[in-house]
Amino acid sequence: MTTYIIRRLLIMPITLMGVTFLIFAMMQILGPVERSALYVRDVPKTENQINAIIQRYGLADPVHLQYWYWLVGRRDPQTDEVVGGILRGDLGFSRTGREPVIEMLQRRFPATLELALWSMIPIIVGGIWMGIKAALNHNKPIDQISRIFATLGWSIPTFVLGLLLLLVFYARLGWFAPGRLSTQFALEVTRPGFTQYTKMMTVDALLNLRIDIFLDALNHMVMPIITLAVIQWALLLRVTRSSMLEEMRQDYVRTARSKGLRERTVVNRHIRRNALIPVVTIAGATLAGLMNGVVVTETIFNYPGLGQMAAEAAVTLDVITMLGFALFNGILFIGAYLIVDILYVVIDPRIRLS
Amino acid sequence: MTINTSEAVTPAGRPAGIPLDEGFLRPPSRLEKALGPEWARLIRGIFTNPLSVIGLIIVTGFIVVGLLAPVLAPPPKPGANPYQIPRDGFLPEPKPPGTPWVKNAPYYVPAWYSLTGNEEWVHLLGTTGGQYDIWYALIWGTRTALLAGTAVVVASATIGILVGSVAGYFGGLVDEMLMRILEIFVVFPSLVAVLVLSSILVPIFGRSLWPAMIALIVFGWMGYARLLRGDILSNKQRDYVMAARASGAKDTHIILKHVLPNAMFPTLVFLSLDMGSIVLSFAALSFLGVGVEPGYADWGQIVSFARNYIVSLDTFWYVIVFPAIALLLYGLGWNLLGDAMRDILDPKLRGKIG
Amino acid sequence: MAPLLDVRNLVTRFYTEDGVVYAVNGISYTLDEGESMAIVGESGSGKSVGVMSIIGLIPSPPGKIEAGEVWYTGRDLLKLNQEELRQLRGNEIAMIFQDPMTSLNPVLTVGLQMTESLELHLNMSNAQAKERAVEMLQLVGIPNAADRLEDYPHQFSGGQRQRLMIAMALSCNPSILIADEPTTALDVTIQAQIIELVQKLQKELGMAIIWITHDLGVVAGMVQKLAVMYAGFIVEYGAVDNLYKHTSHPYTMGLLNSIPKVDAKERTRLASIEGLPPDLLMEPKSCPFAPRCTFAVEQCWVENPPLIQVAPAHSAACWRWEAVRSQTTEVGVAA
Amino acid sequence: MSQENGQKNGPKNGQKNGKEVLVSVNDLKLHFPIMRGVIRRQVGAIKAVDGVSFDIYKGETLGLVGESGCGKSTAGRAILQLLKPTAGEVFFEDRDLTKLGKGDLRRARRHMQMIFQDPQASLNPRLTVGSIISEPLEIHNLGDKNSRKERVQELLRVVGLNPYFISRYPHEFSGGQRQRIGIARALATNPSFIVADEPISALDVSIQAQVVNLLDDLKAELGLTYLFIAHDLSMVRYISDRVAVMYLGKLVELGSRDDVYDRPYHPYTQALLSAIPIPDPDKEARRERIILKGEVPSPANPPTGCRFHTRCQYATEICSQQDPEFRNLGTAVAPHMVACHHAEKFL
Repeated sequence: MTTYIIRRLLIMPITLMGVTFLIFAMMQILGPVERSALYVRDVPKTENQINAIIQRYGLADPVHLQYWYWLVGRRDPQTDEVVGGILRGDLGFSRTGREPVIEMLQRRFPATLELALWSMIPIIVGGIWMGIKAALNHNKPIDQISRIFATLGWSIPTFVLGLLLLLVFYARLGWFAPGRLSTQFALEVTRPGFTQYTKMMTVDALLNLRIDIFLDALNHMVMPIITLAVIQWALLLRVTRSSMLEEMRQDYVRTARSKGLRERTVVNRHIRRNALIPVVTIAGATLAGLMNGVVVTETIFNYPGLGQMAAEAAVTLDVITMLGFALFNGILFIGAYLIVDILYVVIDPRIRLS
Repeated sequence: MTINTSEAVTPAGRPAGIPLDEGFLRPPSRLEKALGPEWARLIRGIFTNPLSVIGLIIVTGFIVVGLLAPVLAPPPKPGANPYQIPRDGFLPEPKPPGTPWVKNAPYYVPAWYSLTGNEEWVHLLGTTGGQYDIWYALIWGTRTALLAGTAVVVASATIGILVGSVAGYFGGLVDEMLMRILEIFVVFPSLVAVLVLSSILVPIFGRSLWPAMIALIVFGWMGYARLLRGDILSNKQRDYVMAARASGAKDTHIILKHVLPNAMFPTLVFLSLDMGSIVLSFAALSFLGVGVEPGYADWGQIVSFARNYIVSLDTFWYVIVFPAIALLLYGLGWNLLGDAMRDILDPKLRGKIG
Repeated sequence: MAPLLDVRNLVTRFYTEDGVVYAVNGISYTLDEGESMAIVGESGSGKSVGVMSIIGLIPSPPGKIEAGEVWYTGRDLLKLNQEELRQLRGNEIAMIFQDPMTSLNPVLTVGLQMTESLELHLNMSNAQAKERAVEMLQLVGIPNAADRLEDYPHQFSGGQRQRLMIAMALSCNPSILIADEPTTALDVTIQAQIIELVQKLQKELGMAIIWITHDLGVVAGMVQKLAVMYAGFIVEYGAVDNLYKHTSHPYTMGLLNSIPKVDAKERTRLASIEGLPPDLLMEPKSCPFAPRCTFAVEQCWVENPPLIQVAPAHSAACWRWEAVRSQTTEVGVAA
Repeated sequence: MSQENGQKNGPKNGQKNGKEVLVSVNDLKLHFPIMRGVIRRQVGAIKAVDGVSFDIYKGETLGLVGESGCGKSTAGRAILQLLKPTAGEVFFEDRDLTKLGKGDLRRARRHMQMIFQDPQASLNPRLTVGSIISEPLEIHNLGDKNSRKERVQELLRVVGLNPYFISRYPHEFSGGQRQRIGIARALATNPSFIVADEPISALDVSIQAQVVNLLDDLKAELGLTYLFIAHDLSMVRYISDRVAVMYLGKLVELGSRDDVYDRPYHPYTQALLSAIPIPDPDKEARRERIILKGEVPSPANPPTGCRFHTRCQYATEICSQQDPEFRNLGTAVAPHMVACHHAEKFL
């Protein structure tokens, strides 16, 4: 197992490098003139300005040099200052956010993380619970209902679901609202009396002992959470169910029954435990699915996270923000997949001990 | 050369003339004779399972609608670009279903139209803001979905099958390298990657179907490659491949006759599921605003109009509900079909792909 | 004295999409305390289903026990509810299975799998159960037993896994052990080890054994009684000596003849049973073996023979048992 | 090479002991590399076949027996070059198969065929019985479409199946019938040598005899030569002319059927024979079983010296130190080879 983990850890930098290649390659689709616009606050107007930027950042140099500059930065021979370089944290300037991309990512990530974390509750609890129930009642009504839910949930586009929720719960019933906080609290949380420890509103509200803000933040998140969760919930339900059905057929279940174990013990100790091991493998896919959903969901519900930023940047063709977002995702998911892979190896004794 | 294996014993009382080892072989059905056992099983399965019949009806329905688009929604002038949705004025406010059509109505009233109870063209499903006719957009959007979806699926399947076959067949270093490259592509959540790439491609191709299509292909082949590679690897180990080699078969013969045909059905399942999900991603991109120019007949774009009326969605429900039904049905149709095929072909595959 | 287990006219069917599978069609046998018997048959003969039905282990649906009585210590097992049957299983009637790899839970430690039935049936504390588990592991010949409780099944070899299964099954001192082809998946030399182990343990612990197998050879020396099954029927039933020496059913005879004699001096052609076993989806009306039988006469195609007593403690389901018996006794199948 | 067979240095095939040698295997080795560690370095090898030498005479059946994992199936595949041998020579007629080019080897395959253990897995479910059986004919461009069809029908008849089944698919048949289809495929190109890799172990007892009889009949009728690989010792005795016993990648005993079965010299052979179940309660009760200790050690790390010494009741010091020579204790005409330091004990 340790060699597997070491191998996996050694592959990680290779993949990481590949990701930077890929992003750099996407950037190269644009010509030097277009790329020159990516690095600075104001869109350069005159040819002189453009040429100055191309020179300063070496945008007309050979590709491998450009990659190197993009990676570690380039010393400007005239001013002798280092410019660019993603390793230095210089991901460029976001026109959408009117701030450096890296700062924008930092500022908006907590909101998205908060949304994703809350969504995990219905996904995991609902998906696994329904999957197990469905499998244990194979071909009975609850199984049929689960299957219908899984198929429908898997087929409905996120943005359609989001808009339908808005139609019903906001426009018609007025129960939940889009955005992140009501106006009355939006200001309050920026005032000195309220400390933003984590920048995650629900967590900060609790840490500041403000139940009213907590409930308000949660209220704003109900619709996005449902929108985000349904698809992944359906996926997890499907995987859990089939994994359970698979394990229920195994010989060792017959052995457990032949020992006279209570049905509850057979299910809990023998079937469920084994069935949930493969479920871990889709944790990565679930996270990726959440990130996909976040882009659309945040846009619909006007929720100020990374996804909304990406969608805005995409519409305004703010390429540098998009590339920054891509890089952020690349790094995030290399890490996430690594953890999932290692976790899988660790929880399965067949692999752990061989 | 004759060898009597039936010995001299003929049990008394049994009707004479039946060769001993005929056993209880059932005669094959006509379907089976014509198509072989797997296709026969697949087709019989699809037509006997109520869910897949529903899926089949939905998908066929969309194909019929796509084919009949010129009759269902004729363009305003003969010879006009049918993919341009006709506008009945420029008012920002949507109009409800049944509103009379004033400007740019289809140039003739087809025979079927009397079924709707109208003599002249009305906005059957209402208009969006900017007075784009929803009925027209959905009918021609079906064509867009089918054409763009098929093109993307065919292209990414071709790339994936090629990469997967090469990796699976050659194995070793080639396999290792291709898989490392593949891993780089799968690191990004699919919609995120597609969004980034298409926003970079828009300046080059302009607003059209191309940026989204290319991006969906570039980040859409990996599933096929993985599937095919795995299938080839497992098929290579099968005894019947060993048997063919023992008979002196060439590698090309083995691949073409034994390995690829057996990998075909899982690919088919994946293809069906992909047909649905590609169009949903495509619509999501349009919805976010990275896609075709305004007015192009495309489902996602119609839905994106709804974003302007979030507060009054209950009044303008038709802006979201009708496109939502189209999108949901389309995804559902392909998913039901794909799921049914998966269950028929290999019950063990349940929940493993897609 | 009443037998320990008395199975009467057991009928089990499976209601599948393809139709009704006539798996077990009215079988009867008895098992005395401490006795060992074997049920022999090919795949699909109903030998496993017949035994699984007794202790409520057939999957239902699609399986259904249609008729019969199974008397065990004054109770009809078929009338017990699942809970009562459950308390019996593993405690009084234990099982071991064919494939020790798949029959052990791969993600639970051997210790846990050993102790769970002890804690349940014998109300032992965890410490007591562990102690007993180590004892049992030593008994079946697992070296360093105490250190191995924390190991997982895949860390044991094939033969050791079957020993684990045996230890697990015998830990609650059952009065009946059902062994469902426990040696089929093992190599010849390991098979010999396991058979010896079971025989030794039977002597020490005194339980009765039902040995399910497809191999007439394996059980010849180790059981007292034999039931040969074909297509869901017991076609021949009786004490081992009698059955091997005065075989009275053509199927049993065919089986015996199709095994080459290890000690045969000259090479005679193997006598094989031509044809195939019947389709279990068809309701058996005539003798199920008639289509493959060299002795079959008109009657065999009309009427399915019941088990007919051919000698004390020996019966066969064949209209022409006398012909069969005379032939085997004369020629001497096994002599 | 301690297992070097003394008889094997001159001209490879041809007459030997008055019999014509069809296949000659010389110090055949097949090692599967074990890749471990971070960069998948080869850290060892599973010595599945580790220096095996024997001849197969024309028209005979050589039985190859051993427990699972002893390398008998691997040896069969290595002889047919379906797995690339690590070392050694395999002469078929007069050519060394291990040195043939790809094309020559493919052409040579016409004359040597294989029957597989699992008839379900060895028949492509997507092809009809007809195309399965005619595949070797197509590969070697034998005959035209019509004559191939006739040939397939003839082959079906030969293996006892109705030629009418030519357009059916494998899944419609029972296990025994499928094995007959596999046999028909192996016979299609009129081979002279067939490796039968446990052809009956997946079948029910009553069907096994059918298949064995068929193989036996075909041998007589078509003048075939078999390498019959099996773990069922009683069937091997029945079908074989000579028997080779394998343990952990090496041959431990090789001789005529009666020699090996009636006068086994190797303790492992003795143990194997004593474990054969006898369907006779009297004999079963009377005979003495040799119960071997422990299980077969891993072929990745075989014991030193004689590989059997860890389980052998006669083992002495020399056994753990020196690999015994594979020597002839029979006559020059009827060799009875054994690899045991103490074999004289059993003479």
